[in-house]
Amino acid sequence: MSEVLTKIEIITRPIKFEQFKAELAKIGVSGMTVSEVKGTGLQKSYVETYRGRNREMSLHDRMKIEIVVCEVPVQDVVDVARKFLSTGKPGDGKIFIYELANVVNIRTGKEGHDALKNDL
Amino acid sequence: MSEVLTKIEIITRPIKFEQFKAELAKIGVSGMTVSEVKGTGLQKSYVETYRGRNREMSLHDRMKIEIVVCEVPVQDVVDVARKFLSTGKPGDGKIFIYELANVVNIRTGKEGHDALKNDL
Amino acid sequence: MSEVLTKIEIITRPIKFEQFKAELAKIGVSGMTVSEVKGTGLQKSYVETYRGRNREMSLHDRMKIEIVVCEVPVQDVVDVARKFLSTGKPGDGKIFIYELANVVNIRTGKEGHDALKNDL
Amino acid sequence: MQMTDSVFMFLATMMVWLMTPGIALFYGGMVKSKNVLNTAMHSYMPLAVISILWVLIGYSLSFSPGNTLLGGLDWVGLKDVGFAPGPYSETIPHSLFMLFQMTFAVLTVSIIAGGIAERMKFSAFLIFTILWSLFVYAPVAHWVWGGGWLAELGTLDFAGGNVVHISSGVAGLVLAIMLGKRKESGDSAPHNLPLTFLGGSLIWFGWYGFNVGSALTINEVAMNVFVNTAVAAAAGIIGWLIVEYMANKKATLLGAVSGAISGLVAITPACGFVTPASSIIIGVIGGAVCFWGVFFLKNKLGYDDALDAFGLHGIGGTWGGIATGLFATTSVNENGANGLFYGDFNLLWKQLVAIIVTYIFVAVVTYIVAKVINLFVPLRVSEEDESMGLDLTLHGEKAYHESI
Amino acid sequence: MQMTDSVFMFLATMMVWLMTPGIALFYGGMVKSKNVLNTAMHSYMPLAVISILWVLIGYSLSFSPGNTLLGGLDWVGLKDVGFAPGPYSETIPHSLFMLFQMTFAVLTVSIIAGGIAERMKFSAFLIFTILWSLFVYAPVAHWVWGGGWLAELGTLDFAGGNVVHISSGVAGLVLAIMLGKRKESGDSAPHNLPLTFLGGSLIWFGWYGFNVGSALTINEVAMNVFVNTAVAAAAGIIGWLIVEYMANKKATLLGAVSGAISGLVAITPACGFVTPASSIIIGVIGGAVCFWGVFFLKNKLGYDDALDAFGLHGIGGTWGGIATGLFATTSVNENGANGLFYGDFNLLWKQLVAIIVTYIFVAVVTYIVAKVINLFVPLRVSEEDESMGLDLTLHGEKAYHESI
Amino acid sequence: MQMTDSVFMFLATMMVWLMTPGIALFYGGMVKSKNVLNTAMHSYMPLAVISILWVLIGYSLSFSPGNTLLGGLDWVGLKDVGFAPGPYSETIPHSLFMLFQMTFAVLTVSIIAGGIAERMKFSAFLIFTILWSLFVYAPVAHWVWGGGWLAELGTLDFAGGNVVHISSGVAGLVLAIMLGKRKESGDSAPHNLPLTFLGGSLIWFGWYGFNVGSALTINEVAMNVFVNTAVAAAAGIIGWLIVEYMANKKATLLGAVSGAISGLVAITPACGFVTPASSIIIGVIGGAVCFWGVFFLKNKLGYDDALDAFGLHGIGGTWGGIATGLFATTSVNENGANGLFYGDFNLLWKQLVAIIVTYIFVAVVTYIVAKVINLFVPLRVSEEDESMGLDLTLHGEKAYHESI
Ligand SMILES: Nc1ncnc2c1ncn2[C@@H]1O[C@H](COP(=O)(O)OP(=O)(O)O)[C@@H](O)[C@H]1O
Ligand SMILES: Nc1ncnc2c1ncn2[C@@H]1O[C@H](COP(=O)(O)OP(=O)(O)O)[C@@H](O)[C@H]1O
Ligand SMILES: Nc1ncnc2c1ncn2[C@@H]1O[C@H](COP(=O)(O)OP(=O)(O)O)[C@@H](O)[C@H]1O
Repeated sequence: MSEVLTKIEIITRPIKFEQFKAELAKIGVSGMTVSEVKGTGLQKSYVETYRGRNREMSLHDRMKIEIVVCEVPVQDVVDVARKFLSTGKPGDGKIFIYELANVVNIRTGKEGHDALKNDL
Repeated sequence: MSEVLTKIEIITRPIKFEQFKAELAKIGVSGMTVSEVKGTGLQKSYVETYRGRNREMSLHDRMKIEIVVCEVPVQDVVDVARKFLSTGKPGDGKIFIYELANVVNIRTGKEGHDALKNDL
Repeated sequence: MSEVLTKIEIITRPIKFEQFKAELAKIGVSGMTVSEVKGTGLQKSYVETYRGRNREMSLHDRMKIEIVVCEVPVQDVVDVARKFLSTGKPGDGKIFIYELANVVNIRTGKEGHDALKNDL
Repeated sequence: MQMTDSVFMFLATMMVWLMTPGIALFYGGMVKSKNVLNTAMHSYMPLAVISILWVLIGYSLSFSPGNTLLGGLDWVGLKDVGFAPGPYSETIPHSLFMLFQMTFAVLTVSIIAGGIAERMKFSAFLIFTILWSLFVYAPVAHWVWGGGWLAELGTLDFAGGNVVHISSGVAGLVLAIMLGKRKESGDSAPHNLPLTFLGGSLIWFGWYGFNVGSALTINEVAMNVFVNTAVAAAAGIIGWLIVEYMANKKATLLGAVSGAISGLVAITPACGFVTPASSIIIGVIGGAVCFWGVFFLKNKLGYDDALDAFGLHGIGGTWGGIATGLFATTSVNENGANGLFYGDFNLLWKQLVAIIVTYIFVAVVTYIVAKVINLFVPLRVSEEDESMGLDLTLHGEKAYHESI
Repeated sequence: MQMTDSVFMFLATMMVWLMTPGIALFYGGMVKSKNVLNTAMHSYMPLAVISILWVLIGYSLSFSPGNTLLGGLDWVGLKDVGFAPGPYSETIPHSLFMLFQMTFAVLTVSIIAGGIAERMKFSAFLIFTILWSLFVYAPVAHWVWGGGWLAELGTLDFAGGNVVHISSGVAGLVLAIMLGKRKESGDSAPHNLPLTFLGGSLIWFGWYGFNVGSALTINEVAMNVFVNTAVAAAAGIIGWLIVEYMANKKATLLGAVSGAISGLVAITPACGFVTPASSIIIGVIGGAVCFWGVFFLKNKLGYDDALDAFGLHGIGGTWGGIATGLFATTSVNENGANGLFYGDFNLLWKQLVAIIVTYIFVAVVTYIVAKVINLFVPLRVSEEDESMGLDLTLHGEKAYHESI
Repeated sequence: MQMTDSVFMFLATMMVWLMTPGIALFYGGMVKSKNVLNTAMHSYMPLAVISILWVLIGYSLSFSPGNTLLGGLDWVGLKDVGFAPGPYSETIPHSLFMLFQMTFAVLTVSIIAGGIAERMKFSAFLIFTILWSLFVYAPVAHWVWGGGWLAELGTLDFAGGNVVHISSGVAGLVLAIMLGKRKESGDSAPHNLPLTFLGGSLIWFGWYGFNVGSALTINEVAMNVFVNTAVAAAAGIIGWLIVEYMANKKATLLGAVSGAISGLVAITPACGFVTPASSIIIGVIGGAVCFWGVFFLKNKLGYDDALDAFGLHGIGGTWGGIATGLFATTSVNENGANGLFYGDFNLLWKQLVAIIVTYIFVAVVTYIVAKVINLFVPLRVSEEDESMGLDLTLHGEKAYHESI
């Protein structure tokens, strides 16, 4: 099986997810997993103040979007993401790319490439 | 050291975790990490309505369970998960499998295979 | 390109993050992603009680810190983390280490090693 | 007519009014976060539908002279219910008395929602509340307060132990049994206890209006009621927490709030007829038996009274009715009677009759009403809706939204 | 002087007071979690600044005899506003009347915050509230209640449909248009509906003080107001939910709470002049038209009245003013007048004049005030602040903290 | 006896009652989410234990004639405390006065909880509240209100600056020092500010009952108190925010709420003796000095008064006591006295004596009581419990549950 499974992990600021999802659907991405995270990086830190006490905080709200692909070219996903997410300001985020060993579809039991196919 | 370290990442709907954990304990899995995520996939989207305005939402509540194993066979974990989690309906989720380069136990400093052993 | 990209994933109890971040900054780590997770492992479970009904719960609050490095030696990060996080009690947590295939900086479009450089 | 009493009853009415949103918050905090809006809605909608029903017909059926079983239709649509005092108090406007009673009618229905939480169809519950209010609440209220047979018999129910608490508690229990268990009943924990705490505090606050206001004037009896209510609630907390601590080695906040409500339920029928010292005893035992009901009885019998409508209101109300038969004394209120501990067995006997008849009547009619509704609208939601959560599936809303 | 009335008005004042924190919570729950504190602050600050302003000069401008357009300076700094009854009621202390009215002045400003949520600069809004209270609220209050030209004309506005609701609604709308849309307006959902529910419940609770208290004594009119307020709110819920269900096949909790407020807004000007039956109709229609305003009109015209200050208060208040012209009857209140349905077209005409003049006056002055402020402080926050959230950027706080 | 006053005092009592759950919510929102229930419990339990204690013996020790240092045992178990007016007011039932004072006794203890949050053992605090109420609250209340030596001396404390605020603030400080710092004290931020906002609003609401009700009748003094309370709270917000803005360039919501409470604490002893204009000044300074206490003094001295029981109540109460000595005027209340600014130095002197003696007495007895308890139950929880959170470890509950 020559297929390659790849996880694309996008860390960016909170966005209009439904629109982003629609863009990705166009290139064939159907499933993805999203979570709320905090991130620190280039974006400047901010100050919180409670009853006079100041705290400098460098954790910003971020969104992590995980997409596992097999057939869809990784570069396409990266391109769509960059187009949609890039604002040119610090905080736009990073895309991390990993290789997977395998995928299993819990419902069907299918593995690898087939596990990602959306058959009901 | 011929050991292989593997991360098994299960994405599924919110479940009775304590029961699932008990099942996994039987095959020797003791540690795991759980988080709340949202996911989009096959399960149909739903409509939210606020003061008359409708929004179609495709993100469902999901649970991500991460298990790193060394001695315990990956297939066993997959089997237990499928048995417990499969309902046959869209939304059952996926299992993603990765290879790790290393594990370090923060308390003991042990690495690799030994880091996962539960010695107090 | 001989560079190696590595993700270091630290799972530990909730900590004073800003101080930890400062420690890491000293060895050159600038970006990281943090999330709240729950974990089960060696730490003993606790009992919740609602209107007389008891439930044994084994999920503890944990923090997941993800750091992708290229130039910074992995071992340095592990050392700093162990020094800061180790208390000697169950629950200190684990460090998982993965290899990445690539990194893309959304703003600049740069890849790999360069994507992690903090140029504005 | 006395203006002072009108101001007092306006205040008391407002305080009882606040109990209904209080119940919605109290219950809302105890369910899963995917069901909080639905649960709140169940307790909130009576403010809309039962209020309108009350002015249209409910008040007349409950309070207008009729026969000993049910009121008549003389006051339908508030006919003759105006500023002039009515038969229930010479010192306040009739319309004010009607509004005070409206808040009771609304509240009673909203308590039931505790038994059916997280699995009943919203439309079915809505229809149920209307029919139940007509076929159960109106007659029972008439029996006790409208000059019906229980009043004639001489049972004592100062602020509504039978009418409000036993009736709603039993109705909640019957529905809970008919609906069956929630799929995740074993696994559920309150999603937001501060909300429950807040709701419980508003309920307690309002209860002072409920009990003291039931005197309809601020006289000696009313002041005694005030003291009794305060100490019984306090004692209820202590009673619950002691037993809880003995059972689980923990004193919980949910237990404290539940104990306060238990003590308040228990003192409700008795508050106008007993001494403060008796009130402390009634409260402590109230807290203890409600814990027993919620913890032991529910487990034993296996029904899923989700938020303990029966456990608190049914059991507490039953104990309160019995306690009135034990502790009542004419030294406190000459319109009352002497209970067993003051040498007279008669009252206890009447109290038991009132309780048993209320149980049977409420259970039977609640069952019939629910069965009839079930012919048209299924009472229970689908499995899928239940696991997705009722907020989203029945109301198209989510209680909480995070940034994503 | 009558002590009973003083107690009554003390109670009513406190009830209205509670509406302002209620608004803060009601609004706070509806915005994104990154803006909840800022939103609450907008509604809370009037308790500080407008209260002080009121005793210094606002009360005098609104209520002291002056001319038909504005009050005078006789009562500046509470001069002559003491324990002795003032001209507005012989039975309560003048200072108590002043405080009762203070809660109205504060509340009105805090309602405006709904239109501007999630994008206005805090400092700009603070300045705005002060100027608006002087240049808009004071004259309009004077016209209607202070013996001004609308009172002379014979328009009816029992508890403040024009003064409170239309004026705040229109001001919110004008500011909303001037500020422009929120960047994420299409995408926003209430971050915490239980908070909104709680706020809405406190608002409703307080509204009884608002309407009934406006009688200034607990007489026949007051009691009729009490009944009307209760049924109109209930009917408002039903009206909203019916239309919502027809449009979306869902009955929402936010809809129910919004419907109650719609019904309450609608009955506010009418409550002292109409029958309970009319109140039900006014409430049902109130709920329905406000849903229409919030859903259809807002979409159609494209302004971003974020939390529907205009949608509920402006539209509901307009309908209430018209409804007063239709349903008022002297059989209920001899100081009132007969509306169209009672054979007299005059009143409706006057009501329309009052509404239209209020709209124009409020819109124009609000616009000018905001434009002037904009010369010194930009009304709108920067894009970056908006996307980071106003809590953090303007106040240096976050509403919620988790363990990390 | 006058029924109007009874209704008024019933209302005032209920308003003060609500302050205690208000404190629980106010404090609960400010701690970490793992400690919210424990914190709320600390402020809630006095409603149970102190209420019972009060009717058993507390009221007698505080208010029955005794000597100048402590009341006697004449009214133990409410003996002779019935419907007939007591010595403190001829126009209301003695039992009503007792209940009004009960809410003060409960509230005072619940304020202390702010100093000890997030690290004290629940059982130890429970025992502490009982002993403290007997050994500290009862005597201090007796000195000031029960005809004790401070009353005889002629100090003025209208609604409880010394009795309630200084005593609870100092007790909180002493315990905070004895317990030591929280492990995460430097790192903590309010987990839920909307909860704190809500609690703060209920507290403010109730404070009107607290201050105005302390007149025991709705007369000229009461009305002046009403105005003063309203403007001082408003001014407190402004005072705090100005200083906060100068220090940090931000005006926070927590600051606004804290400022309101500061203003209210500051006006509490003075409200019945000063003019509205003085009240504004007292409020502004109150907000400013409390910010200074919370921000500067606490940092400087390094104690961990977790939620600023001393910072708000101790410092605000101290300023209020002094301010009474400065601004009091007999033109407002002939039973009062003239302060320094009205030409008489005497009062200020007496106020200082009262404050200093209260500080010393409260500090010493609090210390002894806590030390004695520590012999049997350790005051502080274990390190592990502290880091796991007290909700789970002491009460077996978690405030919030998500789906997993
Ligand atoms: N080296 C890293 N490892 C893990 N996460 C990172 C790393 N660098 C950045 N991130 C994540 O990406 C987010 C955006 O990065 P940031 O540097 O602020 O933006 P940009 O690089 O676009 O200017 C951060 O908040 C953090 O969550
Ligand atoms: N390609 C993917 N990449 C990342 N996550 C995915 C992917 N496909 C599915 N998921 C996750 O798995 C969850 C379940 O997938 P879904 O397609 O709904 O179920 P099923 O495949 O069992 O019908 C999704 O909600 C999403 O969180
Ligand atoms: N095998 C594993 N797979 C995934 N996560 C793990 C694993 N073992 C431990 N963890 C995570 O690390 C946390 C700390 O582990 P624990 O065993 O309690 O501590 P320690 O090993 O330091 O005694 C756990 O709560 C869990 O989140």
